[in-house]
Amino acid sequence: MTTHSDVNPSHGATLPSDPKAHHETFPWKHILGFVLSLVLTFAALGLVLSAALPLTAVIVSIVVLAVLQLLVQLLLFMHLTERHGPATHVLTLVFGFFVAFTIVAGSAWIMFTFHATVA
Amino acid sequence: MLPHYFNHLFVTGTDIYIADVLIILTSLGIVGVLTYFKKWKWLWREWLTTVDHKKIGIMYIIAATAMFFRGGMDGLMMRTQLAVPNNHFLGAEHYDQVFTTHGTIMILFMAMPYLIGLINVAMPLQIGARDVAFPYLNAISFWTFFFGAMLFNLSFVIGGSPDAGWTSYAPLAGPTFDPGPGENYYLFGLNLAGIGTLASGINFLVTIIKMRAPGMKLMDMPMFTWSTLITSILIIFAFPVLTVALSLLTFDRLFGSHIFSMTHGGMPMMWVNLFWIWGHPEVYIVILPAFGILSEVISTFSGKKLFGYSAMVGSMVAIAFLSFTVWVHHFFTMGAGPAVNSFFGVSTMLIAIPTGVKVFNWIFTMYRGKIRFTTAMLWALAFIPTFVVGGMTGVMLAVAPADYQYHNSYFLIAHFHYTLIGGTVFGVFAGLYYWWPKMFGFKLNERLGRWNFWTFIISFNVTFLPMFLLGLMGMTRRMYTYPPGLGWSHLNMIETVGAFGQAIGMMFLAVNIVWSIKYGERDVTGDAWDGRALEWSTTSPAPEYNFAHVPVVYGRDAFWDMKYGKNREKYQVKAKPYRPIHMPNNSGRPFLMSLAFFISFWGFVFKWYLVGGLGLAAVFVFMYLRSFEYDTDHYISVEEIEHTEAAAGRL
Amino acid sequence: MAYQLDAHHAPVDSSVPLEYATEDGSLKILGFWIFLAADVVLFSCLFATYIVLQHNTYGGPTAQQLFDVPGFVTETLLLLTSSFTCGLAIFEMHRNRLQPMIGWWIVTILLGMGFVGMEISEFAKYVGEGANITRSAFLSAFFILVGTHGTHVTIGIFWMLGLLVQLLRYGITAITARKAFVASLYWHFLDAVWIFIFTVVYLTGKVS
Amino acid sequence: MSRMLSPKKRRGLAFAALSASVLLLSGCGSQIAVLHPEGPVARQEYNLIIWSFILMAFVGLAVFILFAYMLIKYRARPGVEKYYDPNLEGNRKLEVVWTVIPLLIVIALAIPTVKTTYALTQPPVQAHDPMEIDVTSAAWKWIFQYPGQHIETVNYLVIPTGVPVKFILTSVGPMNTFWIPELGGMEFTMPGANLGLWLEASKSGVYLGRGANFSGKGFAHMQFNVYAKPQAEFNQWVAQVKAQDPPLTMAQANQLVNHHGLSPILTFSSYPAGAVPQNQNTLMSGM
Ligand code: HEA
Ligand code: HEA
Ligand code: CUA
Ligand SMILES: [Cu+2]
Repeated sequence: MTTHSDVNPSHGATLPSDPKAHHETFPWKHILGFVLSLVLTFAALGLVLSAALPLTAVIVSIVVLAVLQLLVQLLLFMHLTERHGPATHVLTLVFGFFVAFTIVAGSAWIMFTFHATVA
Repeated sequence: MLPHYFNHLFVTGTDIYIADVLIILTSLGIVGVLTYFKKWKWLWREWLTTVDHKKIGIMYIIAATAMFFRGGMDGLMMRTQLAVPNNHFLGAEHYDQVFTTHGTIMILFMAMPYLIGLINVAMPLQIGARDVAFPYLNAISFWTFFFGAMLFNLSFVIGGSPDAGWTSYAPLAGPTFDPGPGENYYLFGLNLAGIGTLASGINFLVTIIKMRAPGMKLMDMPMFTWSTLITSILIIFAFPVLTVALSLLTFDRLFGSHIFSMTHGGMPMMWVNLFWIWGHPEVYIVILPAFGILSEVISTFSGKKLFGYSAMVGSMVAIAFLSFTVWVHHFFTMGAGPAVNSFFGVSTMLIAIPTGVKVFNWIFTMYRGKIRFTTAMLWALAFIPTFVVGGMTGVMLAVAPADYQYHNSYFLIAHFHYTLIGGTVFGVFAGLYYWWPKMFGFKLNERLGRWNFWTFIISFNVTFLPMFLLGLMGMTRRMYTYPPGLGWSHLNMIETVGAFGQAIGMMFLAVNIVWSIKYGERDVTGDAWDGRALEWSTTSPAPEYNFAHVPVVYGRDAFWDMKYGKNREKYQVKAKPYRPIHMPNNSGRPFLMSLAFFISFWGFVFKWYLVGGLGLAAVFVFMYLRSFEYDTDHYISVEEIEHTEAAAGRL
Repeated sequence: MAYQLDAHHAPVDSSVPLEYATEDGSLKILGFWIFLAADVVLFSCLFATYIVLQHNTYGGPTAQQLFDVPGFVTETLLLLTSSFTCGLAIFEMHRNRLQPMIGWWIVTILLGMGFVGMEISEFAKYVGEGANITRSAFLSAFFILVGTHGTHVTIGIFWMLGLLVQLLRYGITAITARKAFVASLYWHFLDAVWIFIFTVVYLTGKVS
Repeated sequence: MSRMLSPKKRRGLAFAALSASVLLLSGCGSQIAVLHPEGPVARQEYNLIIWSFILMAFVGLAVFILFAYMLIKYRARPGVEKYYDPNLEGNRKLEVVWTVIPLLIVIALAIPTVKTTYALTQPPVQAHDPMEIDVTSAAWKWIFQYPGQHIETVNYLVIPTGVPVKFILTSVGPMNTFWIPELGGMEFTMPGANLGLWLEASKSGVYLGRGANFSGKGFAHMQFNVYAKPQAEFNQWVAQVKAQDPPLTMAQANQLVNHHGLSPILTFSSYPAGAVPQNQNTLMSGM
């Protein structure tokens, strides 16, 4: 079920800025990504095991580290910024994160206020 | 477990027996007719295996119409029961099942598929595409919806219907209070249909982003296509929430987990929370496409451009954002504290603003127009005052402290029938009359259409207007009966009369369809209403490939522009030679795969894990087979195109 | 722009990476990104549920008592590494080198299997200690959240196995490249979800 | 096309007739409980309802008038050509007008909404000693315990007038809501939670209360009377209960909680500890 139009180059297909970007011979980006993710993982683990910071500080920092790792995956492994057309996928993903955040933060707010008032 | 279920496998009761008999007779009738006319092969080749968006759209519409009648029958049964105090027409248990199936069917198996059907029919044509982005997936969407609906409806005769309301609040819907299979039907039926809906959302979004005719910028798209785009985004982000909520409750019921239970630390309120995180966007999912239809119809029959195009787009974007930040207004009375209630109350009120922008722009689209009162237009016009009543009472509900007095009362019931019928259903009917010639090549009769319209709209108000008052008098929803002497009786009787009036109104539609099939005015031009968007530029019904040449677009209202606009000359291009058109192959797999889903989920409903497991395995086998299939499409030859175009009088 | 017809009649654009070369390919990749965005929301609901219920242990074992640091750290490392090797497979695909691509692909599958195996034994251990899904709301939420991720990974493994067969049979074509690319997106995404499970479930469980 | 006008008019008439008849049929207005507040809480809510209704009526009227105007003036009829402008695209000023005015209306509604939302979490009048009543919804009955008086009633309620009453709401079955429209809005009863609801009756009288959230088969019958009496009469009633009615035994208490069915009106001069089981579903772990 490939294409349903006549061959029609005018929409969508903006070219990637540098089509050669994919013809590198050594996977620098991937190695960088891997190293970063290891560093971030162990940093979070270290924070937790060392118990050096107060509880809230630990939780906030490890969540920040997790978000950084998410960015590593998205940018270095998943080629998020690679565009072969309009950046719809980025917008969709951003809206997805907005909704996800609303759900998690909203539910926590609602349910914890509820606990505090009634339990 | 098994023996218990077996005892209750077939639901008993006179009305159920009648229903059983009717169902069996209808099925036999269909089988008989198909066999007699040797139509089995035709049915399979032309419909069950089709991946053509127009046919899929039509199948959605047929199924949704059937569901409207089913849901409407539920409505009539409820109204009959409530006509007089202390009535014994339906018992409590039966009544509870009826409002549950009524609400669920109307929203998930009537409103949504109607709109998705119309989207399928019109949207690809409006953007000048040959099909949706993923036609095969489109077929899967339809068949999962269809079998989901069938599974849900099966509960009526085998096992018993769910009876905890369409909102299915735990713990009432949990295993302790509701051990029977009815609630499982609800969970599995909705989950199956939900898969298809999510897929539709993705499909439409990609279609609109990637497959617009050359030259058509986003801000050139017809407003119905815009509303589809925004709706798709809402679907994509709301439906996973429903999936999770349903699955969690399924786990509680089948595997003894304690997410929503009253013991072991579960939190019933979490169900309410998740349900409405989906539920509120859901009401916009069923209203935004109706808004889109309205924009098309009003602008066509006013003979004018849509007023405030960019404001119309902007307001939908705003609605989409806000719709994810208001869900608590469905449970202001659950004690989440004044800060939470204030925040969600105010955010809810804010939605009035973008919605108002739309309302005023529709009204001003008629300003300095030439209004033709066709049936489609009548439905669209009736939408405005009716929906405004629904919307304003919505804003009254958003006033949290006032909602303490309205919540779960008939005031609420009135609110949402004004939005759901006055908005969604009127919108659907406007769209149905409007696109009918595009779907079938002939118009519905206008005279019968007016009868349909006027009986329905008057009866509608007779039914639902008194409900506001009843709510203020303290009548709550989901009461199977009420005592005399409360001042409720007259109003209830009036409402019941209204409900039967609506049924008569709908009979006119049925009559109209049958009459018009035989005698309806044929549409030979393809442009039945002097339309504005590209769907009117091809024949009625459109050929399999939609457009022999994909049109090149120079701005908004492309077809109007082509006919009368300033770009008229640009559109007058010399006839190019045809080229072979690349189209997807039909496939029986979406049907079979969804059937496997159906069997599997039916097994789970009764906790027959073997059936459930085998069915799921079959689903995976179908997916694997698809992955290994490489021959998925074909070309339509130039000769065939020439032949079709000549038959349509275009050569 | 250079279009040509390939063996499967699809117009091929040779100036973009192979997976985007057919119009169909780029449609499907976009569709899959959107699916992933929907999956983000799906997981967010499970996370929300877990966060709300995490302390409702009803006298049963708490997160602190249950989780075992070396265990979940190993699981994390397996998945992180598999995400890396999956990236390498796609890297080789872009260089049009089938053999190395398949090599990394297989490594990825094996690491994934290792992860699933460890998770199964982790679950089995908890259940053996009486900490099963019916014990408390906390455990229900835990098993469902982590189990949903595990199911995703398992499906990913079967998917990648299917693609392995197709790669062996057809080599790197516009179609297999697109399929492999989509599967890799899925795989990286699951790694990202796991990071949040690691953080919100395991690490947080250890501190509070 | 002019034929179309008359059904339009007819519809307008039908509307008017309908609304009028609805009002008439409702008979004595006092049956519209929500619009007859009999206590300070209901009154605050009533004020908001009226205020929101006025604002909505204003908007509604504006919309209906504009709508009717367009329909009549621009219907296809001879002479409409002279106005006809198919290329009209929009008007920025108008867009601003119909964004800003609704925004102002929303603000006018939001401010009292927020104020009242906070106000209702406090006792309606501070002057009196508040009293507490513990409300439990069971399948399908209402259990009322008066901890101050140590008496229990089932399916009816007696309260003193002029005294703010704090209802502590819970459930031993499915959720429900506790609603006495003339005294004020409803609040949920949920297993495992204790929600507070302040209500107060200003006048003596009998008010109708009911459960408003569907809770299963017997739900429709979960209706109860609320007798509001002056403090002295209330005290007298308590004394009478203490003197005349039997104490609630544990067996009876369990029967009330566990048996799924309706119950007649009952009165008990005392109740044992745990008559309504403390919910074991401690939401948070003790850890
Ligand atoms: C199509 C469906 C649909 C639509 C569009 C809406 C639209 C709205 N709804 Fe409704 N609603 C439902 C379907 C819908 N609703 C359903 C099904 C339920 C009940 C579910 C159940 O419990 O079973 C419900 C319940 C419901 C509640 C919960 C009440 C309760 O349970 O106690 C609330 C509370 O805030 C609410 C509010 C609103 C608001 C503010 C809007 C707004 O979007 C309306 C906006 C529109 C306008 C306001 C009119 C036009 C605007 C103007 C002319 C501009 C000027 C206006 C102002 C300045 C006010 N709705
Ligand atoms: C789009 C959604 C939709 C639509 C269109 C309707 C349409 C109708 N609804 Fe609605 N309703 C809901 C959504 C909808 N409803 C929801 C979500 C609930 C809440 C459920 C819950 O509490 O869980 C609800 C609840 C609800 C109640 C409250 C029940 C209760 O709480 O106790 C009532 C009561 O009167 C009612 C009545 C009606 C009626 C009379 C119609 C009519 O408009 C129907 C008109 C249609 C027909 C009449 C059918 C067509 C014609 C025929 C069948 C003719 C006969 C045919 C032959 C003889 C062949 N509905
Ligand atoms: Cu391209 Cu890695
Ligand atoms: Cu809502």
